[in-house]
Amino acid sequence: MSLALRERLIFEYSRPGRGARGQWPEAPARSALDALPDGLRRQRRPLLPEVSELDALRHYTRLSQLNFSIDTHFYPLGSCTMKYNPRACNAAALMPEFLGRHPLAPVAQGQGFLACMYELQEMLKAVTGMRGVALSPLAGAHGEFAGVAMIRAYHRARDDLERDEIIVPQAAHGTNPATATMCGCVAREVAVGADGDADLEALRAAVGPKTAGIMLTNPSTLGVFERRIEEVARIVHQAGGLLYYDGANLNAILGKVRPGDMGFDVIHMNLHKTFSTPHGGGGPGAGAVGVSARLLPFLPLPIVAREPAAERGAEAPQYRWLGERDLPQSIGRLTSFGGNAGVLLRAYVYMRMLGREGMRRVAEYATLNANYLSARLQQVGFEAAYPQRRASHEFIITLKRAEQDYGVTAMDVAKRLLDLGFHAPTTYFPMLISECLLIEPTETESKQTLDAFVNAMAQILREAREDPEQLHGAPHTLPVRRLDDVRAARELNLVYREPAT
Amino acid sequence: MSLALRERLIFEYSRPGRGARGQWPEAPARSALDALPDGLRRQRRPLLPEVSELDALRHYTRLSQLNFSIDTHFYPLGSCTMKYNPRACNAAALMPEFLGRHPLAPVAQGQGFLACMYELQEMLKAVTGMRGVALSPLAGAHGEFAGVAMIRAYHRARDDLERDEIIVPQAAHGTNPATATMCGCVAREVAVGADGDADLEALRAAVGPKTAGIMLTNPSTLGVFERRIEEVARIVHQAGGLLYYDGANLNAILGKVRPGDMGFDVIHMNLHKTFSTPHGGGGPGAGAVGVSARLLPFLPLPIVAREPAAERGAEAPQYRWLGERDLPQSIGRLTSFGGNAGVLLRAYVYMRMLGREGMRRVAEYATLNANYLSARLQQVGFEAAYPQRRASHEFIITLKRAEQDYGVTAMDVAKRLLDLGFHAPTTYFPMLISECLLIEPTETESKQTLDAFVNAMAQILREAREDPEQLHGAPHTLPVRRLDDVRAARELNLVYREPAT
Amino acid sequence: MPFIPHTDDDEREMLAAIGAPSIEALFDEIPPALRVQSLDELPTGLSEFEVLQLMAARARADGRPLCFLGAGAYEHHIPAAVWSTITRGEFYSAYTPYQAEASQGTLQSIYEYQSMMASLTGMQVSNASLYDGATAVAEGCLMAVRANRRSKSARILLPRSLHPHYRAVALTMALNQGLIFDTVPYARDCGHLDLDALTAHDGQDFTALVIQQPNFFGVIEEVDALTDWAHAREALVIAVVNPISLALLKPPGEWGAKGADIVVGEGQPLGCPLSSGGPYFGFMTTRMQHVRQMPGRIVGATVDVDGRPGFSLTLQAREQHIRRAKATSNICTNQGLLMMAGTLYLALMGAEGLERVAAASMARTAELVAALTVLPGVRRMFARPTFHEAVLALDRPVAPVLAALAQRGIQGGLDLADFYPELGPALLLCATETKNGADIAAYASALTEALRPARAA
Amino acid sequence: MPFIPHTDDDEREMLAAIGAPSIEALFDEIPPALRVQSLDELPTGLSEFEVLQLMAARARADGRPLCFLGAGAYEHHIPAAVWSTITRGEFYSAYTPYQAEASQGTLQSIYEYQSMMASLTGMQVSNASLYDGATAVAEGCLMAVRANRRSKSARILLPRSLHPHYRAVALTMALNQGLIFDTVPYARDCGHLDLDALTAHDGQDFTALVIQQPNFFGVIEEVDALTDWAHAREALVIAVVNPISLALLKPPGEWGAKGADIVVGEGQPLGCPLSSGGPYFGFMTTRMQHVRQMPGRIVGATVDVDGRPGFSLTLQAREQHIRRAKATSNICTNQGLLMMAGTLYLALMGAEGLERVAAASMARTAELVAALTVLPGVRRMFARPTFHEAVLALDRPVAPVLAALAQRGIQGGLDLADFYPELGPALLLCATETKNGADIAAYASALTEALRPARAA
Ligand SMILES: Cc1ncc(COP(=O)(O)O)c(C=O)c1O
Ligand SMILES: Cc1ncc(COP(=O)(O)O)c(C=O)c1O
Repeated sequence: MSLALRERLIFEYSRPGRGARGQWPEAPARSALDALPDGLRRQRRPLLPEVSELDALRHYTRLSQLNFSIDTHFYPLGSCTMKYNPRACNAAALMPEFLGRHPLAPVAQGQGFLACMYELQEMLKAVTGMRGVALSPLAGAHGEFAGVAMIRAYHRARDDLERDEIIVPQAAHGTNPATATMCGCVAREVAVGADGDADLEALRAAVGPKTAGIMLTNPSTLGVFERRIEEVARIVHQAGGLLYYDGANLNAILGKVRPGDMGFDVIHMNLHKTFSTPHGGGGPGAGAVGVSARLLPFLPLPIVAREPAAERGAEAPQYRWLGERDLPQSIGRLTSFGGNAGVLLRAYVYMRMLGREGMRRVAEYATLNANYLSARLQQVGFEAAYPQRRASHEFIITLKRAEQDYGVTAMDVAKRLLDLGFHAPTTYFPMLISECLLIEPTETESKQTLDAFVNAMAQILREAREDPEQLHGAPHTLPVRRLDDVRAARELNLVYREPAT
Repeated sequence: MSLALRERLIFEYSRPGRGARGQWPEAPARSALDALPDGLRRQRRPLLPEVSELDALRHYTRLSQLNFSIDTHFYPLGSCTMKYNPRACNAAALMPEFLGRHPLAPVAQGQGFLACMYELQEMLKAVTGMRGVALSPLAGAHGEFAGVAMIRAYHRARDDLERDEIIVPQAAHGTNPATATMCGCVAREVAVGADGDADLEALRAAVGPKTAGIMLTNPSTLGVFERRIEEVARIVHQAGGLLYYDGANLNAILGKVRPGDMGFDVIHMNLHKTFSTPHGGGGPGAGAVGVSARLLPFLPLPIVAREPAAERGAEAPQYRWLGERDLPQSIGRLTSFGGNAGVLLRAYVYMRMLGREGMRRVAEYATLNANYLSARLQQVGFEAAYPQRRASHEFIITLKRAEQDYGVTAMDVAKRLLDLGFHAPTTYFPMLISECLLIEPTETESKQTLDAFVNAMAQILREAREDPEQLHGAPHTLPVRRLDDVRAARELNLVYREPAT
Repeated sequence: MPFIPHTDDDEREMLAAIGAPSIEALFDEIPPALRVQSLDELPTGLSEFEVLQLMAARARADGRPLCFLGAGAYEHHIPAAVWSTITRGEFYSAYTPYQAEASQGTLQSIYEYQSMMASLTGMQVSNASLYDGATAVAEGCLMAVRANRRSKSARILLPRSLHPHYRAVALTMALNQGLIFDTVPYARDCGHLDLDALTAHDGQDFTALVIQQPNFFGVIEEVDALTDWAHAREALVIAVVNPISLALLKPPGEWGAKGADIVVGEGQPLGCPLSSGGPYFGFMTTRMQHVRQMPGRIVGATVDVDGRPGFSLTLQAREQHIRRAKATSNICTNQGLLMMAGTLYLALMGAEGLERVAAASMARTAELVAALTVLPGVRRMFARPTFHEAVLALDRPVAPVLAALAQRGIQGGLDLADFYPELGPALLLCATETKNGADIAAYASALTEALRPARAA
Repeated sequence: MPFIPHTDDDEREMLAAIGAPSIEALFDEIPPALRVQSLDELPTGLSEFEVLQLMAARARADGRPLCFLGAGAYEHHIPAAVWSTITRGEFYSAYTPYQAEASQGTLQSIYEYQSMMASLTGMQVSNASLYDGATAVAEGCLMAVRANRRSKSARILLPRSLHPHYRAVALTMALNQGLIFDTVPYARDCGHLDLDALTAHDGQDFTALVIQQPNFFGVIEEVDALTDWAHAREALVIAVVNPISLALLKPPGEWGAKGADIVVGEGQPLGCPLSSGGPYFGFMTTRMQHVRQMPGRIVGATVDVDGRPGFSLTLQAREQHIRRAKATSNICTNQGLLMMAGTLYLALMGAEGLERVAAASMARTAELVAALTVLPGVRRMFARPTFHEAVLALDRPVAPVLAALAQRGIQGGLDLADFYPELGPALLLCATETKNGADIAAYASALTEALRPARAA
């Protein structure tokens, strides 16, 4: 599609009386609606598009082409683990029997599905070193909620009622403090040391009788491994708090080191990152949680249990959902049904394809790619935030100097990258590094792609010196140039309105 | 994807040792190949890409975005009936049981599939008014071959051995004369009258004892209905020839008038046009043939027969393939197996969705759209080739005047349309109209889309007057501008070669 | 290494550029004691072919029974164009549209979705989806507490006839923030929320009343009176609605004199397959005055530096990545792709198509109820009008009856014994437009069979 | 009107613009007597939901038996990425790439396909597909007659061990042009094409020799000697090959001293599902010197007016739309989308993956043959090495045995009785990489069962 042409709104294709009639069922006899009380009926039709099937399909196909995506672009978005989403996972999840299965269907008509869920729980336990896993949380932040709620339930069960502080490092992802609040806690930020590791003094000062727990990810969002993690665990545990592992960065350590072994009590996993389910332009995800022994009783509902064949005197094992009766201390239910089953199936397929051997290779090549990219970018003149450290699966470039010397910001670089055919890295996160780009190449990108990215970055640095306007004005070749966000927020235009006629 | 960036060749992503290993089976023991005679083994590996799954998928996804298609653009390609390809048809054809069925599977394990094929034959008979239908030809031209071969077989069976001339009107599609040659006949062109109808005098002069038959499409490729078709049929039949109907234009008359009723003896249908199976960037198609009673014995193999339940003393009717024993006079087999089954299934689903009521509406709205577009284009200053005639489902605009006045050709207009977001109409066909555009909007496009096309054409006419260079240089916004076809043919570069290292 | 493209040469060159002797060396900052020794609990890797064979066998084992279950997840026809479009890589494999210029496809789609949902619910603004119906109810309650400055109690009235899972999730998600939930009973004979039952709360400070329309039993509530009652007491109204039903039923924006304040619900009926419970999407709409209290992403229309129209995320100061501990919610990843499914579904159905789906579903359920209640021992539980679900009272425990139906390939509905023991043997069932006369007859005859042996015994 | 977007207003305005009173009036040039009176033979229209239910029921009826059939169509694993990519609308719903600037995606893909096929077959040029394997053989014969100016006879030597359907199609498609086909017998004991059998043609003027490798029986031919024999007699060699086998077998371009002249075959094994016989694609490659005699489309690399590289259809003067009656063939629409499937398949497999598929298929068939030939009454028919198909000789008629296997969910192979009655009871079977040890054991045990009753009787 020629980018010069704007794609209209679906409503602009609409004409009264038009419609994708092949999709509509027969209208039942009018009398079928007699039972509806008059006063409760809808009087005016909603403003929905009236378009042909072709117009709808063409419209959304054209819109799709305006997006960058993994399938079309290198997408080194730090903290987001934008790796290849294998098509096999999608094919399996879209099998008609899986799609057609009702969430409340009897377990007898779901042994195939439940077997996958049970095995997924077991595999996640194995890779995290935790003792129990629940699959129902619907995204990372939802898993965080489950985790912190379990921490609270744990303290409450011990009558330790004052503990309502959650410690989060400055560099933490926004969902961490927000989750603390959602759980009725106070988020308490602690400083990070100059080397990227925790500032143990600050931590010791922060913990105390009000400490419910600490939320960490390791490697941290600074892209480095917290070397004194065992010490951190000791400090927090000694103060009576629990350790929460934000699994967004699990890709970095898969099969290499396990949160359970580092001393964490609870973890959420972003299956839509580490286990490569697609991000769908914003979701869905799946934020399975894993726990150590002491939190087992508090896991959210439901969970899949396996009753071995022998126990039941049956031929095959039987899988079933555990509910309140099985887990009376559970924090309870977090979802309408059992979780994002379709996402879980995709993650299950992905893990089965990786298998034991593939698991650690994920971490190895994700780390190799990040360190290579970091080394090469430094060679061509960029400044790493932590040059003395190993990169994990991601690393930070800071444009402080470019900003000072040429007035070129991280945002300028990001937008210019779009012109050059690369999705931008994460910008301005973590907040404590100024003018930063958080870059996560993932293990599924080839050296050639990384080299092309380095070339683009080198070109941008040249442009920063020679033609900074080029950068301030970027992007130049996309469907739109930089958007007026201030106007968007000030003159709120959030829904289409029919033009007055 | 930014159009400024060229997509490399898949080979340029290749690196020795890379590969989509998840797709590969385990390598069997080396000894498994011991049976292969040494001298017959391959010594050097073929030059196939060695790429990751992501690189392959990304490459072809990016390439896809360089195409225009129905799903993204209005595509008024005359003679090609580029209408909406309903997704339901694809969904049905891709059901795993249909995909997995082997062509030589026993008919007992194919009653579902064969029932669809039988009913498709019957529906095609009903809409064409023919007495028998065979589904195996794989495209229109292949159906033409079957048709002319049947005509030859018919004459041969009557010992009428001299008849080896096939009459084709000047305006005929290239496949018509080419088919005549394929069948060992001589193609004899006859002139068309000034009003677009056949020149009956010329026809009378052309027919004779060597006439095997005539190939026509009605409405003709000039976009008008041959009004004296009954007279044409009489002339040819009286001369001992048979009438062949090129069904490429069946969309124009579906449910309105039937080739069988017009006096045709044989017809091929382009299911990939009239019955909306996708064109796939060049194919596949399906060129089912229908015949009148006298050609029934000669139909190509195989054909699906239905044995009613009663006859077999069974519960359900039984479907089976007819072969040589059933049809000893058949022209024989045209395909490896039974035809483009997946295409036939799509056409079947489409026809079932249209049903009796939908069939004639196809012709009605295809015709309405063509006449509307023709009228509007004439209003804005274009010249119709046959302004005094009703358009059928398509019509011809001639740019003779624009060429004379501004030096702007049909090709210029076509290329400029691409810039404006429309696929070009068919250009320079039929050959007897100079500087022509053959425009077929199809019934699935809305008035708003047609109006937008008229606006684009009006803009082009303005540009022709004011800025013809704009047109000669078009397209300006596509991945490439006009290509050097002379160089392509002179310095043949037909395959990738590894750069010398 | 199914998805890793590195060749031996690549690896060597990359290590050289880094200046590391081996990949292993890149992990040298990790304390050796912590390193994983073995992953033997994990199975070995499968090829794509092997895993797809395994999954096909598992899927086959679950079969495709005839499903008359509803209870919050509904089997509707999903146009083939919906999933073939949204699984296009550009939608499927994109991230959240933070880089607006590279995400206009997703952003414009969200804007269109917001427009459709706002109009469908009769409200002014919509977010870009929440996790699911249950969490949308919970977020609605939390939002009401923020939005209703007049109330100090953080007390929410939850009907007992609200989906039991939604009640449970509201408790899990809001108790830690100190919300108080009071349960409002339903009328035992008619299944609806009786105004009389609310009088117990007259004079009390409460923040919001939740109204599910139709309620969990499929019963249609007197939403006007309920809304006016709550508004008269300065409480907000949180409407929980089935989006398909809104083709026929008065939209929450028109409930009572002033309309509901917050509208939430389960988006699944709009183009999302049943899929064992997810992914679905929760929706939320509200009035403009409350927009800054709304959780979740919102897209706004704006212009670029050249004045060209475009779309971007807006009001991000409500969100965790900007406001952190002070955000309206911790939600980050939402259910974007399912929201896309809903958008395509609504675009293809339009108002008239949606009306037909709603009416046909209602008619089918009425036919089903009529066909089953002629059987002895089977009667309708509640006297009030229902939409496309109904509760039947049986003369014996429901579980064995459902088991007998399952034997015949029929999922006959939901046994309410666990959720509403006070009802006695009660069966919640549903027939959407996907069920035809033959399906209903099959159910009736299977139920006849299922009831017979017990009768004989 | 499922796919027609016209509203009543549209229709009225359009007719006004045309100046016609009604749509009916637009058909006023058609003689009234010819107008269709009724279409009652056609069923009434179905909604998408109804038609998909119908199709699902029909598909279910056909089931998914375990398939050991080959005989020209082979069940291989198809990576999920293949069809999800080629059914993207931009490939799926585009026309033939006549407008090069708007079709670079398809054109570049074809160029890549040509490159892969040329290399796989060891030739210099490839076209962009023909209809299927059988028509490719027929077109190959017609092309040979055009290309071999030394021969006047238009006589082609066709082995009897060539796929019987290919022989039949060659006859149908070439007889009208006066080609003569001589059948060459195979060696009864070994199933191969014996040089001795060819001596009958020594001294004769013939245009080309067709060699299928492996032949219909799966037997590997002595292609070097055969090729040299034909070339020594100034005839061309038309190779008919299974593309998967070329991962292991010498490519036709290297047969004998000079290599085959024209290579054709069935592309189905490369990413195309069995699908009851189509759509598949035929491939054809040749030497540069014959390119102008080749039928079908060809894409060339070139540059645009700005010097940017691009692709376009080339050598179109061979084709019907330019050359009409003098074209090399009447082919127009080909099997483009399937060629795309082949391209993606080859890109994902690469040389090593293809080698593995070939080797695993060969190994599996060997295992299957070994497992079956231990049964009494079952033996190998031919002594020569085979690729991934083999003929078994049974001690009783094959048809009832196959029927008994079908009862057990196994498609056991092809009964050769109709095609090669001279062989006696003969069964052609195949196991590709998609069959594992359990599948082979299942076949062996079913065959044991199937053979038992007759033995007892
Ligand atoms: C470090 C970190 N933690 C938590 C999250 C939240 O995960 P989700 O977006 O799935 O809610 C993210 C992802 O954005 C993340 O990067
Ligand atoms: C009038 C006409 N006849 C015949 C054909 C040949 O059909 P096919 O391309 O399916 O071989 C076409 C299509 O290109 C056509 O337009």
